[in-house]
Amino acid sequence: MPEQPKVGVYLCHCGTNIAGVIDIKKLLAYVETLPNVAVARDYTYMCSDPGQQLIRKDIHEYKLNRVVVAACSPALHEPTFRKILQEEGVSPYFFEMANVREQDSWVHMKNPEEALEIAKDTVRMSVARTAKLEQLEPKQVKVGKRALIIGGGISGISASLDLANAGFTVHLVEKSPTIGGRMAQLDKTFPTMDCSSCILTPKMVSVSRHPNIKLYTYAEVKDVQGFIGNFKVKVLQKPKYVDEKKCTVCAECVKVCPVEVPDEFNANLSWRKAIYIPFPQAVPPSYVLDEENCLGLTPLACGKCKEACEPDAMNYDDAPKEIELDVDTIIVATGYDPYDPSSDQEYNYGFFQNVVTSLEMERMLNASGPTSGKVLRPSDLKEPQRVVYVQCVGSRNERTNLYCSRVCCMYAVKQARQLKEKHPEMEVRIFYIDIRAFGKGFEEFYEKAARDYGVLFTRGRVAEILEDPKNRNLVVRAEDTLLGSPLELETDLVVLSVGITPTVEADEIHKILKIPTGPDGFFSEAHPKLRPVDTVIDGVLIAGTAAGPKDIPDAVAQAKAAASGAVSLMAPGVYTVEPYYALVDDTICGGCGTCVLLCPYQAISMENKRAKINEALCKGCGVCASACPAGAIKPNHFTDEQVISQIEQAIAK
Amino acid sequence: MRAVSQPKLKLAIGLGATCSGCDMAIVDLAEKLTDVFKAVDVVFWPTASDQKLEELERLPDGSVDVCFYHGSIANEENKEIAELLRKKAKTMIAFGACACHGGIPGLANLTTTKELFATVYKETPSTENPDFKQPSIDTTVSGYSLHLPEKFDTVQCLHSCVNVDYFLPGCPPEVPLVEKAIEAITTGKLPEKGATLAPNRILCDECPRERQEKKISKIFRIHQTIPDQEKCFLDQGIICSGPSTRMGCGAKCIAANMPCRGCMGPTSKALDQGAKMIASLGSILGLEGEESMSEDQVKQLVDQIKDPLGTFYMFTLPSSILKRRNMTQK
Amino acid sequence: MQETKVIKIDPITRLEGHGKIHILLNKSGNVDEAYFQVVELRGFEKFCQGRLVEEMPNITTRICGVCPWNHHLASAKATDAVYKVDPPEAAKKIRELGYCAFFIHDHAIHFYALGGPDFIVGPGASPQERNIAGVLKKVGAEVGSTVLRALKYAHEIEEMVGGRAIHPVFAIPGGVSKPLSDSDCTKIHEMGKFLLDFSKFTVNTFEKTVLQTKRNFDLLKDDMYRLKTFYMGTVDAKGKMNLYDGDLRVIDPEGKTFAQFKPSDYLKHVSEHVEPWTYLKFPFLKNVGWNGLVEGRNSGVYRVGPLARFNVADGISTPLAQAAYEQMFATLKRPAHETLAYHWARVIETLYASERLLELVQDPEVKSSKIRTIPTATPEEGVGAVEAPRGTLIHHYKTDPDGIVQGVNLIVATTHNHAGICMSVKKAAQGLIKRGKVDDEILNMVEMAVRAYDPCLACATHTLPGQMPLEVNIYNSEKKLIKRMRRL
Amino acid sequence: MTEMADRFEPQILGFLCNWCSYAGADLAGTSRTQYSPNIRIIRVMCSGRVDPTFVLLALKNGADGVLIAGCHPPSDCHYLTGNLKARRRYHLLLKLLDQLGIERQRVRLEWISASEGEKFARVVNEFTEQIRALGPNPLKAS
Repeated sequence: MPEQPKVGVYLCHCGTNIAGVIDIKKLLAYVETLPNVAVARDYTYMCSDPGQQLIRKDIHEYKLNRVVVAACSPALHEPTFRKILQEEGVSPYFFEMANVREQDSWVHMKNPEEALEIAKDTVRMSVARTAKLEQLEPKQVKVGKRALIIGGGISGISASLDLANAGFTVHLVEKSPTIGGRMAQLDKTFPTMDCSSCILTPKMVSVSRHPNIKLYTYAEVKDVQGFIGNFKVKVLQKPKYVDEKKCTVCAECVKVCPVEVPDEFNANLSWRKAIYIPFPQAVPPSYVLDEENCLGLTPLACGKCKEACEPDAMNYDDAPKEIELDVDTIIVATGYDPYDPSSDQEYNYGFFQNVVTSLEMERMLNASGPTSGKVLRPSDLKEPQRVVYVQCVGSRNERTNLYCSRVCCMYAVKQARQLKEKHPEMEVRIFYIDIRAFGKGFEEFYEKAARDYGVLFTRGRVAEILEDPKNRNLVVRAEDTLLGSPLELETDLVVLSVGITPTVEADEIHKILKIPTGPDGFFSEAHPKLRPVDTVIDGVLIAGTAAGPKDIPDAVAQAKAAASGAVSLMAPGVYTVEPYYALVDDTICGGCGTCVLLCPYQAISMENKRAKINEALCKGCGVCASACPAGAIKPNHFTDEQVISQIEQAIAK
Repeated sequence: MRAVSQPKLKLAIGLGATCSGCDMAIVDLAEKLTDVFKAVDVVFWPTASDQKLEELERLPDGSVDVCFYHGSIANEENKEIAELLRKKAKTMIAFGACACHGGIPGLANLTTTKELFATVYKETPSTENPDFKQPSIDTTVSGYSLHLPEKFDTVQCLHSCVNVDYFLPGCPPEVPLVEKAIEAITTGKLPEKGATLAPNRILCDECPRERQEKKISKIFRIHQTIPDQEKCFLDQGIICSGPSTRMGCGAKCIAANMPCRGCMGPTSKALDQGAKMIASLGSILGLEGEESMSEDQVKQLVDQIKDPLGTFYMFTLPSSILKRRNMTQK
Repeated sequence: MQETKVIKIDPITRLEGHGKIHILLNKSGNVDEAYFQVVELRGFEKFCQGRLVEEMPNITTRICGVCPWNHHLASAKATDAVYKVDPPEAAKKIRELGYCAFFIHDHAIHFYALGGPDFIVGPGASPQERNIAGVLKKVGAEVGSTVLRALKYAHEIEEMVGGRAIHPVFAIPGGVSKPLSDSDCTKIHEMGKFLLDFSKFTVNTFEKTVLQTKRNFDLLKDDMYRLKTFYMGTVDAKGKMNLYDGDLRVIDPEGKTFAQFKPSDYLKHVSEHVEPWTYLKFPFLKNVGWNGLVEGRNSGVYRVGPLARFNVADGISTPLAQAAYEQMFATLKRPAHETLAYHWARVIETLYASERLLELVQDPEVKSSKIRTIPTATPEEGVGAVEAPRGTLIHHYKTDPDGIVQGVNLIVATTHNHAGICMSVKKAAQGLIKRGKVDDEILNMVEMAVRAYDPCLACATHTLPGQMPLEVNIYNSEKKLIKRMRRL
Repeated sequence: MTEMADRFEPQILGFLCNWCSYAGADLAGTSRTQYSPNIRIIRVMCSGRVDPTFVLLALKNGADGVLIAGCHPPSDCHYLTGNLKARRRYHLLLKLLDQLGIERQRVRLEWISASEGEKFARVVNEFTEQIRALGPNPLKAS
């Protein structure tokens, strides 16, 4: 039998935020009349120390066993007040927050009478609910020191190194044959202009050398089961047909390989062989034979590379490996894909040779790139005299993506500067909507580009690009929105500043790990402000561009945040799960099997004709409870009785 | 069995608006359980023997140990009798689906006496009633006034009319349940008041069919398919109320290869059997490929269920949350 | 005392269903008028609208828990017609097999528990005696156990075939849900043999207690229990009595065939009249017309049930029953108008049902697994009729193309007999109540006129039943109640 | 103000999922978007938690309208697919309401994300007017 509820109700003025609209005196007078209310008070700021003291004092003085605070949204201060109860020896789950700010005083500012009525109803509902609240015991699960990091780009690399250095075991899984990710493709990085690979390569090497890091390249996560402290991961590693240990990177195989295919690392501006190394600094430093393009993996078909290989590193019998890993936490750093502008007719990308993407330009600018650093226009391989940048391709546009990709402005400015450095006489013009230079040193960098380098900036969206069939020169039509006049100018080369989009693989991971994505397809954080690297799945964190567009420093910062997040989960050795899981009443359940497949986390199983819920897997959504035709399932803290108690009080009689 | 020395237990069997199937069930019981009946003394059972109402009225209040009341409360007379029996009986047991939940006749709560008269005394094709004569509460014939008890617009289950101590569900209640109940009564081993004298699990528990984890894409009506006798009806796309229905009936309909329609009513944890069926079917129907389903596809999907109310509330409309159809709607 | 009295018999006991009887006495204390009232109404016709038609066999059983089988089967036959399907022979035979067991059960209960006591124990015996207990005392306890055993067997067969004995579930559009296994049939066969013996015994008991007991036999033939009406019942292709299927035949009070038609044409022949003082309608022969509660050729009043079936049929297809049938009509002129002879025909039907059950269970076809025809046609409209223990039962449904019920019409046995019952009550009352003298025996003898029909008001009212308590109110000329006797 | 007095003010009960719609309602607050004061809010973890039983109870208790709000289908749901279950139940529930003689317009399902404070306000305003036009819940009397 639950003891008679003694409820303390606390009305927060929140300065004038609440009290400015709602007549607290009247509200207080009303609240005092509610059943089970032992004491009711009001205070300017309940969340402040003195405010909290009121509650602490009353808990003992009035032997309170339930507390209601009428203030802001529970999303903000529920944890704060729960802590108070816990410290004063009352179960924190006997707390209820009445949201009279976000959902009352702030939305009915011109209607104080109604606002007061709503406050009365809301508090009445909360008080009624507290009577039905139950003592809940948070669950503890053991957590070890093993992390899985998905994605070997700069985010994955940084997170791996931080965790490894802190003494945790890291399994780093990368889908391509080498780590390094998108950053490895970049020439220089804004605003510091330091060479991308110069800062990246050392980190890649230390990953490969680190005793605590187990690296799986050319590999993908296929399945994850279990929960924090007990994830079972299946990784599938594709065959490279080259023994990494034996390969000396002598390149003899490449000489003899008869197959040539576009080199994706160079944005398809150059060719590579079927056997190749993505780029010289690749880690692991080894060739890989891609089977789609190889003539046949057997001496009969070709076998030239095998003959050519001195150290006998070739192994045509190599096969896919399925690797099983047990890990305690997971960091998702699957990165991004550059936006593909082929579908935007106005730019004629793919039709007009001299319309290129910023990534193609980046590769051209790179000394070890396809043009060894020369900027050439694809149609005639001549150096362009006039270059036009088109901003926000695939960003800030309802037809493509609404969000801002955050890096395009700066990399465009950076590339423009590089062009001017190489060819001061070149005319470089950037068509922009507005230049977003918010980062450290960005504004200066942009200023300098315009002032000292003479990069031209024209405000306006490019409406269409036409081509002169004879000389393949391009005509850019746009509106100068500053002058408000249409403008049309001829140019030799157009660079599309393409945005950042989630990778194709991200969708797989979304399904495997059951972490939600936002409308834009990037992974959603548990709380946009307070938990930016956590996901709703305990023990799964996100880092880098997988969580949304960002530049390198932000990606690294977030990676480090994720790493420390993972540390704080693993270091204590145990993890406390919110007791918001659902329970099956064994005396009711008849094992109809309705609930099992409804659970998004496979937390429900059938054990001798009864449903059984794995508390660690359950996230407490309550879908099974509402669906249970027997009424046998009870989701903690949102039980039928609790919700019904609110329903019954909701309508003022 | 109880000691012979004890005084026989005084049992009354009362009834309201009933099909008398419950009476028949008790007759069967008498056939099967003569020794159980030795322990009780049926002081009052109009269906089976002659008794004067006065005899019942004359009995001191609370002098009847137990009353099995079957049938629902559909008119003023039912109400009087129920109230009288409640006075006389120490323990009042709602016996059968009608008394417990309203039963199939409770579907009359979809209509009103007015509508019902129009159909029965006018619209039915064999009725010859040009000037729409209809039964009236008081009629004067050759100088004498004949009275008809007024039919209520809303059929009630027993506990919405008098205080009920125990519920014995089923249409009609199956022998083993009644036997247990009488056993409990005679040995004074009744649970706490308000309890239902049947297991609180759902039918699936005693259903012998093999089950899978539930997902349905197409609904079949019973006449449209020949169900596999070994497999769960729902797994075959045939609506079965078993998952929302209390066990204890012995799953006889299932054994006859017919799905459950819920005559035992819901468990103690389910407030509204129909709502629960909607929640569960709504969840498992179209589960596969739900992500790629358009609003219209969802509508088509649920449109396969033609009569949710009649199917999911076949026996429990009067005890459901809304109890009846709202007639004020224009 | 020369006061005008109203005697209200309310309610009548040992009946299924709910009704009242009012007897109005004139100044001289003789019966002036008598009214038989059915006081409840459930309105299945209304609330079945909107239901899935294939659920009707399950829904309509709840019209009556005493005779759920006839509703279940009439309904199933109606849904067959709605879906335009012809169930496989096996299915029809399985349906009829279960139906026979039900008939034995229902008739036996009536004879031993409800109707029989009047003869066996005697109409004058005290109410406490006038019940099954009293009957068993008279005929002997060992008979009692035989009766209970017979009821138990019948019940078991019903359950084997129908899934449940009370409110069976097996009949669906196009057939039945479950086939019969060899072992089922063996068991049924064994029990069937016992039931046949039991039926023979019952017929003998009837002969001993009624026919060979002068007082009872005189009563049976007494004019106050006679009613000259039309009769309706089902006959097979050979004109023999059939309980599950066939044509409806109507004979006139002289015994000449007045009409014979398919149940689906019932609307051409039967209409229902409404009176404001009862919830129950009065069916009558459309082609004769409603001329009030009067006997004879010019009154559309007709009767159904065991006696009616015997009167309309050219005979019975099973030997023992046929013999008993011939013996009955050797004793009573055909058509027999003696209302109490309903009891006689009833016990003979028990014999027929047992014989027919044995025929069916030995028919290899009942073991066939081909028991379903899946409907393919668009559902529209259909009529299904069977002979219920108490007489002809008609279910008539209309649906939309989805098979959702749009209209329902039900005419059940006791409704067909409604006029007959009213008239029988009046006639008996007139014969029994003289100069205002009313006692329990007299009242019970009035009830006997009603009980002969074994009226099932549960059915009749489709309509909330409950049995008929009996209330006798005697009013003085100012209509003041001066005496009340009431049974519940 | 005075002629407002006799205007019918619908009482609406809203079941909002914790992650999208409740947060959306909070956002309406933080951005000070004003809307009709006719809704009372119950927070549930997921729109898939909303048992049709709750809706019937709300109507029985006199709510003139019931709003169920969750994350946008198909994939915004914090629990991946709870919103899809809610949607199927909702459409089935509407069929039941028809049979129970309750105007289906009294129960409304909406998808409101954490960033759609404006939409939440708009939905509450629309719904309030819709119910106002419909009149009071007929079950209120009983």
